[in-house]
Order: sequence, then structure tokens, then C-alpha cells
Amino acid sequence: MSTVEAPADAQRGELSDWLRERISHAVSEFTAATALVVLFVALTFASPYFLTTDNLFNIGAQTAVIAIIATAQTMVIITKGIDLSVGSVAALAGVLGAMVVRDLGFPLWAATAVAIGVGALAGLLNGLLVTAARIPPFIATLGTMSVGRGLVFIITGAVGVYGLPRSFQLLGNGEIMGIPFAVVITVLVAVGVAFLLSQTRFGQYTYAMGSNLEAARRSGIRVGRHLTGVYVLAGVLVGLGGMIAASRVNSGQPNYGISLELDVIAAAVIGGASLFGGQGRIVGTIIGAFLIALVRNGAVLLDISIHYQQVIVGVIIWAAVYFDQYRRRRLESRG
Amino acid sequence: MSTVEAPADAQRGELSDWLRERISHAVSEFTAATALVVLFVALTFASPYFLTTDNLFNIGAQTAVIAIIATAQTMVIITKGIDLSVGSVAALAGVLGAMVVRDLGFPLWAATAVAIGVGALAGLLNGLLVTAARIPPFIATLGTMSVGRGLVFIITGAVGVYGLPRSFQLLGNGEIMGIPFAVVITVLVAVGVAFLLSQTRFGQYTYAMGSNLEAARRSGIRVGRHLTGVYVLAGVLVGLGGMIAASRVNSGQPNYGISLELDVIAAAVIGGASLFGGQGRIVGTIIGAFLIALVRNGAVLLDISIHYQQVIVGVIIWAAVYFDQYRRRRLESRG
Amino acid sequence: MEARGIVKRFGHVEALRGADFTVRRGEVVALIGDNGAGKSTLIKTLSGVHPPDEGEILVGGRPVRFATPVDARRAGVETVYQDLAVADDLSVAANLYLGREILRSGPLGRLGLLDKRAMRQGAAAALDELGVRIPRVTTPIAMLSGGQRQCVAVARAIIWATNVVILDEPTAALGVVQTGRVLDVVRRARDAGMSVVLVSHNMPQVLEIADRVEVLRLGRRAAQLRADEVSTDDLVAAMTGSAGTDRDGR
Amino acid sequence: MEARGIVKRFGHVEALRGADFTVRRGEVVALIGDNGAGKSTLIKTLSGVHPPDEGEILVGGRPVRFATPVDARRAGVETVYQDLAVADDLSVAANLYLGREILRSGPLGRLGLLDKRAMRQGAAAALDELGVRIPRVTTPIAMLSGGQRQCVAVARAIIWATNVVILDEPTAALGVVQTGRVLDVVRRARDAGMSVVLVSHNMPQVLEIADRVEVLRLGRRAAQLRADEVSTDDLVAAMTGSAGTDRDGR
Amino acid sequence: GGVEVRDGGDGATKEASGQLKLAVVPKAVGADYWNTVKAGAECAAQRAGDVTVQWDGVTAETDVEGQVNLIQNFVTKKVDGIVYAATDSSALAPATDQALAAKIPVAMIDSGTSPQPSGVPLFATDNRASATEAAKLLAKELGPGNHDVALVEFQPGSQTNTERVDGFKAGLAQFPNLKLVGQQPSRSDVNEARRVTENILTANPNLKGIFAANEPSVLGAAQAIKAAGKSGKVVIIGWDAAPDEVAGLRSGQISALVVQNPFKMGYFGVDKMVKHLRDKAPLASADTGVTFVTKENIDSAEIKAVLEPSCANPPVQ
Ligand SMILES: Nc1ncnc2c1ncn2[C@@H]1O[C@H](COP(=O)(O)OP(=O)(O)OP(=O)(O)O)[C@@H](O)[C@H]1O
Ligand SMILES: Nc1ncnc2c1ncn2[C@@H]1O[C@H](COP(=O)(O)OP(=O)(O)OP(=O)(O)O)[C@@H](O)[C@H]1O
Ligand SMILES: [Mg+2]
Ligand SMILES: [Mg+2]
Repeated sequence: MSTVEAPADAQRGELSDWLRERISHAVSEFTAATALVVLFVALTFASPYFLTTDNLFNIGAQTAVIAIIATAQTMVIITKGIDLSVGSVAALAGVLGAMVVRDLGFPLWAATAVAIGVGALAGLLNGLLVTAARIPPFIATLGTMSVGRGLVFIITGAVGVYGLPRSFQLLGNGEIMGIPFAVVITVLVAVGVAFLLSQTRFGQYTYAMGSNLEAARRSGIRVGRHLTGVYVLAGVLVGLGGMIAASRVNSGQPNYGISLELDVIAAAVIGGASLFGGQGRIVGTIIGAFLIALVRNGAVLLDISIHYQQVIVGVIIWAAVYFDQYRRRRLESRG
Repeated sequence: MSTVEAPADAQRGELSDWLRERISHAVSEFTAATALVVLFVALTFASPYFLTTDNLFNIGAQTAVIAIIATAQTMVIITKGIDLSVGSVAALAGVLGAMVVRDLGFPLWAATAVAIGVGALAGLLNGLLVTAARIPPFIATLGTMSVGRGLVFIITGAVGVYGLPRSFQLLGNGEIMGIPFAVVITVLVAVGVAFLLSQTRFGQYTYAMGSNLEAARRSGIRVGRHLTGVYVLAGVLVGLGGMIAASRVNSGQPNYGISLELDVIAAAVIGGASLFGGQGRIVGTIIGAFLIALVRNGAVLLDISIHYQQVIVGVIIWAAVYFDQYRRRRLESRG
Repeated sequence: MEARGIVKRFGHVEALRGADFTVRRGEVVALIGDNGAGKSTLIKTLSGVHPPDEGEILVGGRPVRFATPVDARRAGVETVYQDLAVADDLSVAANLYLGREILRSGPLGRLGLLDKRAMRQGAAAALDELGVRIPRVTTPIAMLSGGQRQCVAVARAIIWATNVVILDEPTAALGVVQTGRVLDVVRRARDAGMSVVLVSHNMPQVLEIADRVEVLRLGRRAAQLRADEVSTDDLVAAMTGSAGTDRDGR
Repeated sequence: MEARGIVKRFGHVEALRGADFTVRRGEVVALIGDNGAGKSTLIKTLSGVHPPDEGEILVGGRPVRFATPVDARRAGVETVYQDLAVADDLSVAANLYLGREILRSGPLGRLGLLDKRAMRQGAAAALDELGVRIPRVTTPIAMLSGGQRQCVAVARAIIWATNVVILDEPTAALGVVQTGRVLDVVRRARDAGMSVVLVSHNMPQVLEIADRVEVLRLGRRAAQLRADEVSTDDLVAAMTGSAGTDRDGR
Repeated sequence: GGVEVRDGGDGATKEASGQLKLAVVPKAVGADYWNTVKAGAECAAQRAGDVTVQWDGVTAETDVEGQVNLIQNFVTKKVDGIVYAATDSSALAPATDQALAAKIPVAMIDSGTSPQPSGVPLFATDNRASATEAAKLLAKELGPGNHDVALVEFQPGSQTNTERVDGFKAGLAQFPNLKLVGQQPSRSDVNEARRVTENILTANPNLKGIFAANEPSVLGAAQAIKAAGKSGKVVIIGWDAAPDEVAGLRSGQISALVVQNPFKMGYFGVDKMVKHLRDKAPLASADTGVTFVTKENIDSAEIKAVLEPSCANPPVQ
């Protein structure tokens, strides 16, 4: 390879690189997507009610919150972190969003801003615990989970926040041209974060920190600031998710989101994220979230009891990740 | 350093090495232990009921199950794994242990063997999923958690197993020379596993695999078999723990152990285990388990509501790990 | 020990494209080649880390299958990997004896009880032989300098080898003294009748120690040369393919 | 650039015990020493990875504090670490530009939008200069051979250096050709007025390229020598302290 | 109703007539229902005077072992009396025994233990019978003809849940024209309740009635039915009386609510305990009764007292 050839070569290389990258990504989401399609087709045959606009929109709206919070979780997981506090923080955001409407008469947009602000603050706390206090993410966010839930109960006196105006339901139950508003928000969030991760410097740093934090630090990335930023952004999305959840049931629920973290982590991992950092994509996560949602929806449509549902969900989680791992080993066999 | 000097040198080196190792370990459990002692003294002053034989034995018995299962979790964490299924498996073991007594009239020891067998099987499943199917531990055990809980409900029909003879309570509520039986078992388990980890080849391999699985493999360790062994042994302890828990409440509870995994992981990490593998000791884990238990006990004695308790537990988790990390950085500052 | 027509693919990258390799008893063979030629990959197939996709490995003329490193070790093949493969959290002594721990004598030993003292002493002696200064053998590997780590890995292979020793760039991070000691050890191993495979980019070193040189280029054997008949320039030419050497060399 | 009386402790291990070091503009200084002498540790204090426990660092005669690598980079100090410090999951191109990404021009760029094409082309050109064959610049680093990884790390430092380049055993894993190219680049950097610090255990290489040699032993400067006045044996003697060189050196 | 008559607890054994310290333990903290119990308990404490109520509970009704520990800790603390609701009848029996052995009297509210020691009273409603009654109400609302109905339970495996489900199914068995086409749990989460109800509605377009077995289940089911535009077309029989449930009843979304009298449970628990401690009055069980609230009777004074209990006008006759 001589220097003269290089530019031309780079040009050619670029196109094929681009193609290869696309294909490799497509393959990477292949397993989860295949599972999704198979399940979709199976359900279409198994239940006459499945393939109806109503049901599909229902699934969309039901999954919206999980998908948004799973998106947040994916960002954190890419940095080699984990956020166990999502459930508590979503509850806190939803409850406070509902309280400012009920008690202070805030309009919906302002309440949403409050919820997002609560999420951002919690994210900031998580970020500082991880970066400044150097507490491992699992523990930092486990603490936030416990503290957050305690605060929700203290603030509400352990009673749901009721008596909200009809307008409060807009985020969760409203529609735009027949499409649930929550679905629209989810799409915007997913596309935005996917773009951020794959096309911007912020995204590049996120993957770099998860892949090798020390290398990122030595490369002159301000890892403390940047990692905190990831947690804050994740918190913003969790706050938004919590607000949508509250809006869907038209009340602030102190019990909301218990063990939500397991669902969203499962979605991210089914979608190809690695808990050891550096890997994960939003498309995959969204597919993962819908896969879980379809199983749950299908189980009810087919009147499968919750007990068998749990068994089926477990098996599907195993299967999705097994095939994904298998495919990757075939493709790379890293040794 | 000449070859002639070597033996003498090694002799001398050995004693000081031994001393140093002891001291370094002592320091390593220092933070958690300090926290424990401080809390202990504070509670002694704060509540006249705290420092009574009854209360201390109560705390011991209350913590027994958590401590045993946290011991199991620590082994898994040292291998860079995690076991989310402990709660479900403990419930399954406890429920089946109770059922064979009620329905088949098994004596207590046989029922305990059944419970331990159930745990071992679940451990084997986890181990095979991780080693043979190469599913990451988080996902493998998340699946087992879901499947296990489903099975518990299917087997019991979602109704607790009642109507057990009084003798069933021996494990959980019995005493030996005034000391709760559960405490005795816990001590035996902890000492046994601590010995296994620090003094035997099995323990050496466990740390090696968590530190660098590929290096362990290349060193000729049969990592598949060995890792599976760790999960099985952990399962055995979880089964035992589940049986003690059932015995304590004199019934098989299908809902036992929901989110138990978070408590035991917290205990292990407070005690110095690292979720990135290769590090962790049973002494630390036991201290961590008792730290959490003391907080809960103290909160009741001091009339602190559950909500504030959650906040306090969160803060203590942060603090314990923060100081531990801080101490390690001071000591090693690995860069 | 011999390898024939080894093919190894990683996804769409073909690291080895029908590589051959031979080392006889009591011989030091240097395996050389450009960066990315496939040397480390070849070595990993010889030591059971990467089972080859095609081709066969023969030991003493009989075909063997090394599916795992355990198999290779059982055949007496001991390897120092380029990426070292040590367990960072374990002590120097524990790493040296990893997979071959000394157990207490008697029934306790049969239960798997370690004889830590014996391992500490053995480790200190082995490192001494390589002339490396290491704080204490109970230090975790994570705290060692690059060269110290490499010394531990080399010492480890040397202690255990009985048949074939494979060294993938063993002296890359070593100081002058330590390098000399390693070469001494290699000679002694050869004299004891073992086969030694040495990967190195240091041509003077290769010419000094090796009996034969095998050159790998683009995943294939490009030449087999006798060390006493060639110069550094010949070797470089064979590796880069810039001269005719690779055409007439076998 | 100068370091004075640097002390660095790791727990109870004192890696540096008052080390001094000097490199002037337009000069190649080799830093040599036995394994575990403290070379890498010294270099990490110079590049802000390990802030020293005692002692000071001066750039252009003025004391500076490098609390983080960002500070050192801002002062134009670029480093290749012995343990490489690359992000395994990122592509070769992404690693080369890590922390210094090329952004799109215009407002999109101000939003942080990457110009991936420009980075791919730049990366291909830079690697070409070092003569390394790498499958594609979009390959993740995890898939590269040891030498290829090192090339990426070296290329990365070379692209960005403006003032001081520090290379910790940069050619340890490189082939003959690549090693030659790196030395060429070092010379060019010196000629462009930069300071170059080179850590190496390869004495012939040290004598070939360096203007001056500083010897570190047991965490202290043991000697300062002019490369054209000494032989390999002198260097070894200085490193091991076996001769008087370290006493009269300076 | 704030009862802050605490002092610094000196730890000495108290005269029965002096300051009393009672532990009141719900199955779990964090629902409107248990807060009403708390209000009743505090009301009784205030009226009795010189009584401190320590209110503490686990966070999930499934945490049986946690509750055992909690009761033990209260025994350790030597409170004067324990009033609690057992998360599990069998599992808590030993805990009650421990308290009695330590000479601490126990009163059960809402859910008792089995065996229930003599001398330990139970102030509760009969979940089973009330759920059977709910099935009858549902049948009445739906009228003759064949109808599909569904059940939203809350926590499979918990005892109250089992009782309500069994009771409801026993009631349904008396009406062959009602067919149970779906049964899913809400895990006491409104969002989850809404989700499963939506899916049940999709799978059963002819669904005519739902029985939702606790507060979050009712709220979620009502949300789902409203969102599906089926308000009024699907009959909901609910349980409990959170503000939004009452609002739903008024607006016609919910047909009837099975309302217990948690205030009375808390009130009786503390009141009878205090009388026992101070006057040696024997402790005897009492049924606190349920009320079936419909749009018609919702504004009656008697129902109002149950729905909006206050210490000024306690529903404890
Ligand atoms: N992070 C660390 N923690 C503890 N000790 C360390 C650490 N890094 C280095 N050391 C110790 O400091 C000493 C010097 O190490 P350093 O890496 O600087 O040596 P070096 O001169 O670069 O050696 P080499 O030529 O082998 O690379 C060694 O004894 C090593 O054990
Ligand atoms: N695990 C892997 N996954 C994908 N590609 C790999 C992997 N290991 C090696 N390769 C590729 O195979 C080729 C040969 O690599 P190998 O490590 O064998 O080279 P080498 O001859 O040892 O080079 P060096 O002298 O730099 O160590 C390289 O192009 C490398 O990119
Ligand atoms: Mg190599
Ligand atoms: Mg070094």
C-alpha cells in the first residue's frame, strides 16, 4: 500500500466500510429482530385480536415508558455502568409532577419540566457518586434507589396523588393524528439518543469510557464531567418516563416502578448491550423492549396465566441472548 | 539477591509476608467493621433494648438467611458473575421442602436435603447456562429468577404451604444451648466457605477465573466445570437458606425472597467484593449483612419509620462503599 | 511437533491461510514475520487456545487434537503468550502455580488444601533465576511493571515445560540482564532435549539463539532457513517479501 | 521539560525516590533502566496520569502542575504508554482521534456531529506512514495483533504531538520495518524542534537514535550520559550499578 | 390525626395506668387503605390519652419474613401491646406466640393468624364472604343472559389475594351465565393493572364485567376501560375506596365498591388494647363489617362516615 494510492483507496474503502458497518449492525440486531418478527407472526395466527390497530397502539403506549427508560439505561450500560434507581426516580418524578399540578396548579408543561428536573437531579447525584465519590455504579444507584423510594413515601405520606385535571392525561393518553402521543415521544427519544450515540462526539466518548475508562482519561477526555453528563441525560429520560407513566394512570403512584430496573436492563441486554461496557445500540434496546411487551401482551390475549408467563419470559430472555452470543461467536470468535 | 541467599530470604520473607497479608486483609475489612462497631455502640447508647441477649440473638437469627445467601452470592461475584435468581430459588427450595413434609411426610432432614437438592439443580442450571450456553451471568440468572418464580406459583397454585408440624420450625426457630440454631448454621457455612476460598485450590481457581477467565483457561483450569461448580455450591447454600427461611415462618411462601438479590449483593459489596470479579471475602460479606440488619433493627428500636429507614439504608450503603474505595485508593492508587 | 496446512479465520479475516510449521526435539526454532503475519495466531493453535478451522497438528508424528489448552499442556506444551494471560488480582506466587498448585501432603491435600509456603518459596527461587527484582511474591500482579509481569509469565512456562516451550515475544519488555537470562534458559531447555519455539522481532537475537528460522508471511510459511547461513537482511527480506528469498526458500 | 526530585509511592512500594529528569527542545533523550526501575512511573508523572507525591515538574523553566492527562496534553505533551491504553471496542480510526475528534464544519459541527469520513481517511494515511498493514480502519482494536495495536498507539501520539513526545517502549512489539519507520518519525520530530523521550531496553537502538541517555535505577537518576561517548556495556553497567559509571556519571 | 404524646421513653417498665406505647403494624405501608387504619389507630390513641402509637411496617405485603422480624423487634423493644395485620396467617403465628410469651398482649386487625391463640382478638372483615358478595353484585348489575367477565387480582400467593379470588370464584359458581374469561394480576401497580386490563379487553371484545380486587387494580382497570371508550359498557365491581375510586363511582365508571372499614380496625385495635391494659377488659374479636357502596347510597350519612372517616365522627359504632 503506497502513500499515493491511499486517498483513492480510502474512498473505495469508505463505501465498502460503510456498507459493511451497516450490514454488521443489521446482523447484530438480527437475532432480537428475528425473535420479534417470529413472535409477531405467531401471535397474528394465534389470536384474531392481535393484529388490530387498537391492540398495536395499545402495545405501543404500554411499552412507551419502558422503552424510554430502557433507552436511558442503555446509555448508562454502554459506559460500563448500571442504573438500579430508575424505578424509584421515575416514581419520584411522576409523584412530584402530579403534586405540582394538584397543589400548585402548574400547567402540564411546567409539571413535565419539574419531573424532568427531578430526574436530572437524581442523575446528577448518581453521576457525582460514581465520578466524584468513586462509588461503583451498582452501589451508587442501589443507594439512590433506596433513598429515592424512601423520599417518595415521605413526600406523599404513602398515599397516591389523586384529583388531577383531565389535561394531566395528555402525555400518556393523548393522541396526535390517531397515534398515541406516548408513542410519538418514544420515537423521538429513541431516534434522538441513537443519533447522539452514533453520530456525535458525546456518543463516541460514551462508548470509549465504557470500553476503557483509563484510556479515555489518558486521551484527554474529561471523564468525570462526561460520565456525569451521561447519568444526567439518563435521569432526564427517566423523569420524562415517570411523568408519562403518571399521566397514563392520571395519578402519582408512590409504588410505581418497583423492579422496573430488571425489565429495562433485560431489554437493553436482549438488544445486544453488554454489561461489561462499550457495546449497545438503541435500536436493539427498543426491539428488546417490544419483545418483552409482545410476550406479555400475547400471554394475556391467549389467556396464559401470569405463572406460565413468567416461565415463558425467562425462557425467551435466555433464548434471545443465547442466539445473539452464538451469532457473535461465529462472527468474531475473539478467543 | 543471589541464589544462595534465597532460601533464608524466603523464610524471613514468609513471616513478614504472612503478617503483611493478615494486616492488609484486616485493613480491607476495616471500613465495614468500623461502621459496624460504631453503629453497635451508638445503638447501645440510643436504645436500652438493644444490648440484650434476646435482641442480639434475634438479630442473629434474622440475619442468618441473608448471611448464608450473601455468602453464596459472594462466591459467584468473585468469579465476575452475579446471581439474580437467589430469591426465586430460595422460595422454590423452601416451598418444596415444606411440601414434601406436608404431603409425603418426609422427616425434617430429608426435606432439608430436598431443598438443598433443588438449590443445587438451580445452580447447575445457572452454571450450564453461563458456561455451556455462554449466556452472561446477569441474563442467565435473570431468566432463572423469572422461571423459578413461575414454577413456585405453578407448583403451589399460588397458595402458601401450610399445616406443617411443629418440628418443621427446628432449623429456623430452634436453639442449641441457648444459641439459635440458624446462627450456628450460619457460622458453620461462613467459616467453611471462607476456608474453601482462602485455603484450597477450589478457592484459588475461583479468584483466578474472576480475575482473568482467559488466563485461567490457558493455565489449564477446566473453567467450564469449575465455574459450574461454583454456581452449584452457591445453589446449595441458597437452597439451605430457603429452607431455613421457610422453617422460620413455618410455611412455604411462594412470594419469599422478592428482591432478596439486591440485599445480598449489597452485603457482599459493602464487605469489599467487586462486581468486576477477582475480589471479595466472606468475613466482609458477613459484616456487610450484619450492618444492614443492624440498621433495620436499630430503626425499629428507635422508632424510625420504614420510609426514613430506606433513606438511611441507602446512605449507609453509599458511605460504607465510599470509605472502602477511599481506603483502597489511598493504599494502592493503582492508576 | 508439526503443523500442516493450518487455516484460521476470524469472521471475514483469514489470519492463517494454510500455514505449515515444524520444530524437532532439542531444537530452537525462531518464528518470525511482519506485524499481523499470523505468528501469535499460529502459536495459539499449537497450544490449544484456538482450535484451527482446517489443517492438522502432529506430535511425535501422530496427529493430535488440541481442543483446549488442557490438552496441549497434557502433551507437555507450555506457552508464554504475547498478551501474557496472567490473573491481575492474584499474587505472583499464585500466578506461577496457577493450574498446578502445590497441595499439602496427606489427606488434607487430597481435599485441595494449598501449601502456600512451598509455593512462595518455589516462586521466589524461580524469579531469582531470571534475575528480576520483584517486591514480594505475595504482591498482586496488577502492581508490577511491564517487564516484571513478563518475567512472571516466562518463569511460569519454564518451570512447567517438559516437551515443547513456546515463547511469543518473551523478551519484548525485558531489560538487558533479564533478556540474557531468558536466552540462557532457552539454551538449557534445548540442551535438555526440549523443543523451543521463539517468536521475536529482534533479528540479532534470533540469529544468536535459533538453530532454524521459519518465516511467516500473510498467514503462510514463506521460508525455512538455517540460522547459521543467513544474515539479518536475508531475514527481513523474507519477512517483507521484498527479495526473492521467499521464492526459493522452500 | 524537567522533573526534579519526584517521589511516587504506591502503598508501601516507593516506585520513585526523588527522580530527576531533563529533556531539552530538539533533543531525543533515552530513558533507560532495569525492569521495575520506575521508568513507566516517571513517564506517567510527566504526562499527568499519576500526580507525583513530591517534587516538581517544569516546562520551559516554569513549574507546572499536571493533575490530569488533560493538563499535560494542553501543554503539548503526547504520550505512548507501555500498556497502550486503547479502547478495545472502538475502531482503529476512532482510537486515533479519541479526544480530538474531527467535527463537521458549520453549525452541525458545533453540536458535536462527527466527520467520520475525514477521520477514516486521516487514520488510513497515518498508519500508512508507519508501514503497518491493518485490515480496515473500521476494525475494532480488539481484533488487531500485538504489533498492530502498538502501531495505532504510536501513530496516535505522533499525529498530535506539538511539543514533547514521550514513547514508553514504542517498538517492543513492532516488526523490523515498522521499527525503522518509528525511528524515522522520531528523528523528524526532533528536527521539527520537538523534544522526544524514548524508553527502551534495546541498547543498540538507544545508541542509534538518542542524543542523550538518562539512566534510572531504583527510582533515582543513576547517570546522565552522551550517546556518542558511550557503549552498550557502559549503559548496562549504569543500569545494573555493577560498575562505577553511576558514581561518576553527571 | 396527629398523636404526638410521646416522651423520651425511659425504658422502665410502666404502670398499666400510665403512658402506654403500642406498636401498630400494617401488612405494608404505602396504600390509602393502611393509612386509614393508621388514622383509626391514632384516633383511638388520642381519645384514650397518654398513648403513643408506633406505626411501622414492611414495604411489600409479600415480605412475610420482614414482618416476622419486625414483630420480633417490637417484642425486644418491650412495647406495651402489639396490634398488627398478619401478612401470612401461618407464618406469623410463632411471632404472636413470642409476644405472648414475653407478656405482651396482641390484637390482630384485618388478617389474623392460624392458629389464632385464645385471648388474641381479630378485628377484621371476612374477605372471602365479601368477595362472594361482590360476585353477586356483578351478576345483578349484568342481569340475565350470558356474559364474559374478568378478574384483576393483585398479588398471587398473598393470603388476602387468595381469599378474595377464591371468594369471588365461589360466588361466580352460583351464576352459570357468567363466564370467567381472564384472570391477571396487577402486582398492586396501577400501570400494570391498566396494561393487563387493556390486553384482556383486546382479547375479549365482548367482556361485560370486571372484578378488581384492590385499590390499584380498580384504578388501572377503570383507566383501561375509559381509554378503550367502553365506560359504562363494562361493569366494574371494585374493592376499597380511594378518592379516585369514589370519583369513578360517582361518574358511573365503577358500578359498586366493596368497602371495608379500615378506620374501625385501627380504632378497635388500639381502643380495645388500651382498655385491656388499663382496665383488664378481656379482648374479644369483632367483625368490622363491609359496606357495598353504589351510586345510589353513596351520599347517605352512614356511608359518608365510612368513606371519609374522621376522628370527629368515627365510624366505629
Ligand atoms: N500501580 C502500581 N501499584 C503498585 N506498585 C506499582 C504500580 N506501578 C508500578 N509499581 C511498582 O513500581 C516499580 C516501578 O514500576 P515501573 O512500571 O515504573 O517500572 P519500569 O521501569 O517501567 O519497568 P519495565 O522496564 O519493566 O517497564 C515496580 O516495582 C512496580 O512494582
Ligand atoms: N481475535 C481476533 N479477531 C479478529 N482478528 C484477529 C484476531 N486475532 C488476530 N486477528 C487478525 O489476524 C491477523 C494476525 O494476527 P496475529 O496476532 O497472529 O499477528 P502476529 O504475527 O502475532 O503479529 P505481531 O507481530 O504484531 O504480534 C491480524 O491481521 C489480526 O488483525
Ligand atoms: Mg503476535
Ligand atoms: Mg515500564
